[in-house]
Amino acid sequence: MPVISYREALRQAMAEELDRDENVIIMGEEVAQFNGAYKVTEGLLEKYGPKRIVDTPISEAGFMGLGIGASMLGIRPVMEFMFWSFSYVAFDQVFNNAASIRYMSGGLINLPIVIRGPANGGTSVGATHSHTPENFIANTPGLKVVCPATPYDAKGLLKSAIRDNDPVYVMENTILYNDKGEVPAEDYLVPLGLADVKREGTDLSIIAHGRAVLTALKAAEILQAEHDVSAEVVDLRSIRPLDVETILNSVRKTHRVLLVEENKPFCGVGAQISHLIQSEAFDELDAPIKRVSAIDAPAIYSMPLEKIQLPDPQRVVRAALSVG
Amino acid sequence: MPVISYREALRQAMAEELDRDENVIIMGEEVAQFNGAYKVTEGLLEKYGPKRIVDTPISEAGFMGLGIGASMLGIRPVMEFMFWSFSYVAFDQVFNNAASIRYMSGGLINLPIVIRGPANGGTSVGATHSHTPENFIANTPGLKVVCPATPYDAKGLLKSAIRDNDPVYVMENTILYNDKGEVPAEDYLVPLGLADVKREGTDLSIIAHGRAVLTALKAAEILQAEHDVSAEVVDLRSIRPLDVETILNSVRKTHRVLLVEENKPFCGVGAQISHLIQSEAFDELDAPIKRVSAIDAPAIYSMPLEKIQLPDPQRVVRAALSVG
Amino acid sequence: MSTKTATRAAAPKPELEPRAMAALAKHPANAGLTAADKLRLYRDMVRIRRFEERSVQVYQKGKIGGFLHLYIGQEAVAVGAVSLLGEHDHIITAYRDHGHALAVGMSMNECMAELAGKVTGCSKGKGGSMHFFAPDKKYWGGHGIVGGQIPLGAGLAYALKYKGLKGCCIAFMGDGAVNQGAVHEAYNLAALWNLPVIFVIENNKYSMGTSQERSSAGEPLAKRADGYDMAWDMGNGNILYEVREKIAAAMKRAHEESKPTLLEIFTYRYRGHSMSDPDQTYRDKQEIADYRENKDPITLFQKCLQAEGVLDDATLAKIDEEARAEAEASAKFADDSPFPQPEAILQDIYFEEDNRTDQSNVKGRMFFGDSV
Amino acid sequence: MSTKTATRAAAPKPELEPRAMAALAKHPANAGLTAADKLRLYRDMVRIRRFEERSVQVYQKGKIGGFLHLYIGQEAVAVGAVSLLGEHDHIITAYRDHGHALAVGMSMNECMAELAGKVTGCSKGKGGSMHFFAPDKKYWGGHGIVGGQIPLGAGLAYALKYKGLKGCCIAFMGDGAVNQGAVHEAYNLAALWNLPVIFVIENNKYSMGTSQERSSAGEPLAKRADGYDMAWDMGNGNILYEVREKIAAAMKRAHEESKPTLLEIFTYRYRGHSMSDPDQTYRDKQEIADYRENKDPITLFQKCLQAEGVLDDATLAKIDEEARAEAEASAKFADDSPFPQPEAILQDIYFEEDNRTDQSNVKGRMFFGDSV
Ligand SMILES: Cc1ncc(C[n+]2csc(CCOP(=O)(O)OP(=O)(O)O)c2C)c(N)n1
Ligand SMILES: Cc1ncc(C[n+]2csc(CCOP(=O)(O)OP(=O)(O)O)c2C)c(N)n1
Ligand SMILES: [Mg+2]
Ligand SMILES: [Mg+2]
Repeated sequence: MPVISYREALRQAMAEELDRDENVIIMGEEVAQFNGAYKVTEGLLEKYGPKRIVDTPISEAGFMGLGIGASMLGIRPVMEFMFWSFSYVAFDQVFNNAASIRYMSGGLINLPIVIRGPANGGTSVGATHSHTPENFIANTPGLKVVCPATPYDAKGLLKSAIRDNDPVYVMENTILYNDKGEVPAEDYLVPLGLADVKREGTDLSIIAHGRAVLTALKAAEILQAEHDVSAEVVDLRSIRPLDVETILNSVRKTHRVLLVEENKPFCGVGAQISHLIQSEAFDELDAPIKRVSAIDAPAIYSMPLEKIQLPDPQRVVRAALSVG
Repeated sequence: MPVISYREALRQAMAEELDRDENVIIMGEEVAQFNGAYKVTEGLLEKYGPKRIVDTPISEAGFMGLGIGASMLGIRPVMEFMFWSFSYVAFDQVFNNAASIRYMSGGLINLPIVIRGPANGGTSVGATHSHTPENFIANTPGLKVVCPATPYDAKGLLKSAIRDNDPVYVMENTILYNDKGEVPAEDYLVPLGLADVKREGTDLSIIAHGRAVLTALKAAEILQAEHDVSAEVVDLRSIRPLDVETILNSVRKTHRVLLVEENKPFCGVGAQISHLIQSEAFDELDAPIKRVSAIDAPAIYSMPLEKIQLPDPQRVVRAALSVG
Repeated sequence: MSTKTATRAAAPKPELEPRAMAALAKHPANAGLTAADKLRLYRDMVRIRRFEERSVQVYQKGKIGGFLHLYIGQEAVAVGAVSLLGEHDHIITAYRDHGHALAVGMSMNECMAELAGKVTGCSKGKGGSMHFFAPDKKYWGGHGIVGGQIPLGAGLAYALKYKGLKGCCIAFMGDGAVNQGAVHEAYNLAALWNLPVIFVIENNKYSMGTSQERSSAGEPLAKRADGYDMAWDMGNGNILYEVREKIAAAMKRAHEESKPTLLEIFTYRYRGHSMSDPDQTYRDKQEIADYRENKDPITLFQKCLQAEGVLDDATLAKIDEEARAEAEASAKFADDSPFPQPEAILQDIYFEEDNRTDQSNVKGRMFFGDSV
Repeated sequence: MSTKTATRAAAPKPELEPRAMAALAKHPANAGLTAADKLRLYRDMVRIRRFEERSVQVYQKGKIGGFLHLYIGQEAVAVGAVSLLGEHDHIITAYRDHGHALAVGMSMNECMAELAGKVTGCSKGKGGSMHFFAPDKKYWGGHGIVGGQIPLGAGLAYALKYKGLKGCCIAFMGDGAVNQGAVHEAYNLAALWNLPVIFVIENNKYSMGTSQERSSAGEPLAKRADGYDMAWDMGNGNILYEVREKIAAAMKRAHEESKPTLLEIFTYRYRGHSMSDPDQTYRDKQEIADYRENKDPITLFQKCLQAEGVLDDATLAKIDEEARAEAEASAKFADDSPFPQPEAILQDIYFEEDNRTDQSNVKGRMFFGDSV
């Protein structure tokens, strides 16, 4: 199987869907002529031209609303927020329009729009540039949200998102763009709402999403090698819909749970998973569920401090060992 | 003690703080000449004049940013969002500016701003007008958030919020504005971060905030009268800071927990409280923690349906009885 | 750098003098109207008026939830604009949306039922007064967040242009909406990308209790288009022929040049902002009376059609009666209709859930917490 | 309705002809400058240039995280504007903020240390390149979200006016920021409420890789002020005297009439948008060379001062040497400084936590999850 980067996997997903459906367009700041702030859309302008690969002014509310409006008439816009943090100026358009219009119209309208872009945790860009609002998105009925951790998942999920007929957030991660992995050459999809057991284990379930999955995998190796603990790593991949069965199956097997995410703790995704497990598999739990999240402060700029602020394998190992 | 409405309690809080500190100002849409969309600020313009009670254009991002900027120079603005739902157009100003500037300046700046307004659950105003983002606010280090359920708490918390030197959200509730209760005539404060056991009980802890507290209290009466269940009702009052001790003390007493909120379930406040209890009082729990929230859909318009969508005493009773 | 200049009205003149109906009738936008057309236009305005009046009673009986924003006084704007829509032309508006709904041909029944939260409502009782939709009639709502629909309108125009259709989108907003940032972002995008969109400010002088002077620096509001080299114009919204004249010119620009226009149409609402507005603090009773008595769009058009000899007393009475009867019937229809079933709460959220099959590419749990 | 008209420049003319320095020197805004003043202005520009150049090397050694947006080429704008600030005048800017920081008198040490994420940085290493602050010097940052600082700037002006102080706030933004809705909302608020604020667009022709033509309909960008009846003007940002002339006029309007101004100052950045911009796709090398060789603000001012007889070769060399030495020392200072302690992560979030006493009115838990 070809080995390509996460970035390239996303680009392939877009190119294949641009080929497949002429209503697919790519829109965002610097996605065309500049080839993308993180070069995810590199070469697409040259291949598909300015009608389909569209640079916008710095007007997130305006162009996101425009994309939502266009999607009501059957255009399938793949919108890029350069960073998730910039989605906050367009919050109203996403929450009050993309998430609500189908419902408020009694199902008359659907909005086949994809909203993608990277989280920037770990890139030393400070508090205004490091938000990871997947919990806000998943809180909101009407929206879907996936967080791929590997090139394979990135491509398969983005393609599913583009073919999906509802608004889907595809939340990528800057630090992963250069990561390499095997990606089939032939067409494939990763369904929304299907978790993936990225490592089998018997003593503890580490449940994570996005880049935290890779942190969890590294921690699992250390746990095995240095502490003889067999950790299973469940990659949620999709936050909403959520693969509750795979989560519960893992818990039924290991009876111990550690949740890892790069989000802030209060009402983060881990809080919801924690509640879900204890409410649906209470008797399966041999110890309290623990969580590892970003340290509860705005993202700090200073490089070594930011490394401490975000979950790292050692912190995950310590937390894993503390699970009763 | 005088019996006054929740609305009047809020108005008194503002008037007293306007009297106490000339840097306090009230700003928002229709707060002055129109006397407030829900008449919370009625009469303040007449008493304090247009310099201190300020009507704004429909520019939430602009005027919220303006308030934040003014607070850096020592003004203490009490900003009104007519509804929480309208805060979404100003989301960036609150999250990237109000929440982050102190941190990003290494503590050089502080922002003594209050942001208040009502949630509208239960008033048949549809999906765009019924958001309750207290979980988003509480997720965000740098912000504080309180949700008063009674006239006493409304006044005491709003006064504390105005005197606090950080950004504080005071999240009121439209349906409560006419509720009456005892409120001392003399100056008093309700500290941020102090929960209140609104009803003592021994069999089950019902933990709630905002209007859901009243729903919980009604449910507790039914539970006692019809099912001989003694429910304790803990009113969080403040979401961040959070009174963890009072929560855990109640759990240690009853060993059973039901969480009630009007928010959507996924990553709602209840999810966080649930995780907190199971992680800090795992062995105290005799049964899985249950939650009651809004049914997981955009707010429906239709009046009888919206009543079903939001937690009501009967649903709370059913859920309470289902706690193992 | 470019040296393009904006098409614009000669002189900004916010308080417009009424123009002679007779002359306007001969304007190309109106000259082709048959007597039947004119009666239909008249009837459409009367239908809106009667529907709104009837809804007040339903509201007062406590059968309508939340807000009720009436379109009374503004009828000529929606009816005039909508009457020009062709095959590929679309509209979108704010929460004061009943007039536009009826003008595009939605039935009073589905509208009144929606107000009453009934399953027979246009949005199955899920949207309410502020959120009417009829995509089949190219009516895209009905939006509650002030200004939030304006980027959507630009997007509808974008889609039309992308598909190579000769159509446009008319995006309506109130005078208070012009101070929302998203509106400006949409102005810039529309002008930059030459989108076939017509932004219409229905300037009824107030946003809730705030007069234009207290909310907006600079006037007319439409001249903000100059900053984007976008064409703009103003019109008297009490005169149906004039609304058509102005909209027709903007549509021509959209259809033939694929360019946007910002139109400010002066109008007035007689009632409070919504039914819950006591309407005491911010305007003169005299002002309202002046509009009602001297500038009412229905009365002005009625007189005009009488002068043209198109409308006789019997027809006038008949139109009015029919509209009243239709409104009355709609109130009964709404009353008789059932509320949605509780299960409806969890439907119409996701297309893929509503149409989920074994082949669907969506797995996992989509809803959390209690079901119904 | 009101008939006020905006103060505005005679003719919008985006590509400004260079004006004669000699004439500008005699303008009241500049006539009072002593030789020492002029040398200080010159030195301030050189200091910024040398600081930025030195920071590039620190960045290339991997010692600066995230982004580094250089101010090279734009020095006359910050230095010219800041040199006019009086006791109650404040400034705020975007993420390209090093120039303004040095101009208000922040030390190179605290700035370089901040870039390196050190505890000795102006924000203790918590803000980084985009988030410099010095409230004691009336410098309110350093803001990362495009356009987000503009309402804050209006708020600072609001506070000054509220307190009855004769001051103003200069709020800087880039040419790309003008398409953010919040900026327009701030324009309207400032004009509506007569706030003493000066909005300065530092138009360096590009927002990242997007030229003004591709992002903004209508030009000049400053004429958007007309829509709000707000005064506006344009100026050549390569000529320090002209920057001072334009800012002085706007400050006068702010101080004496409490009115806002929108100023568009034309400037240029020689380097990419940030250090990570390959700068290949969107502009000509020739264009950059032309600015560097013919329009450089430091060279132009140097020549002017030489012609004025204020600057001799020895002084010129000395200023440059001192700036280089200062920059060099700041790099060493940054290098030698420690990173913050891990505990710092949970400090400086809430004033009340940082200053919590037994008397504090805040109880309960403020932070969740792991501590450090
Ligand atoms: C973003 C936002 N802020 C505030 C409101 C509350 N609100 C609803 S209508 C309205 C006044 C709008 O006035 P205008 O745009 O002139 O429209 P009109 O009611 O006159 O038709 C306000 C403030 C809202 N719906 N959305
Ligand atoms: C709301 C928002 N969107 C996007 C960005 C990413 N971004 C940072 S700088 C920039 C370009 C800004 O250009 P301009 O305003 O001209 O300032 P300059 O860099 O030229 O000084 C962009 C798109 C951001 N920081 N904030
Ligand atoms: Mg209006
Ligand atoms: Mg620029």
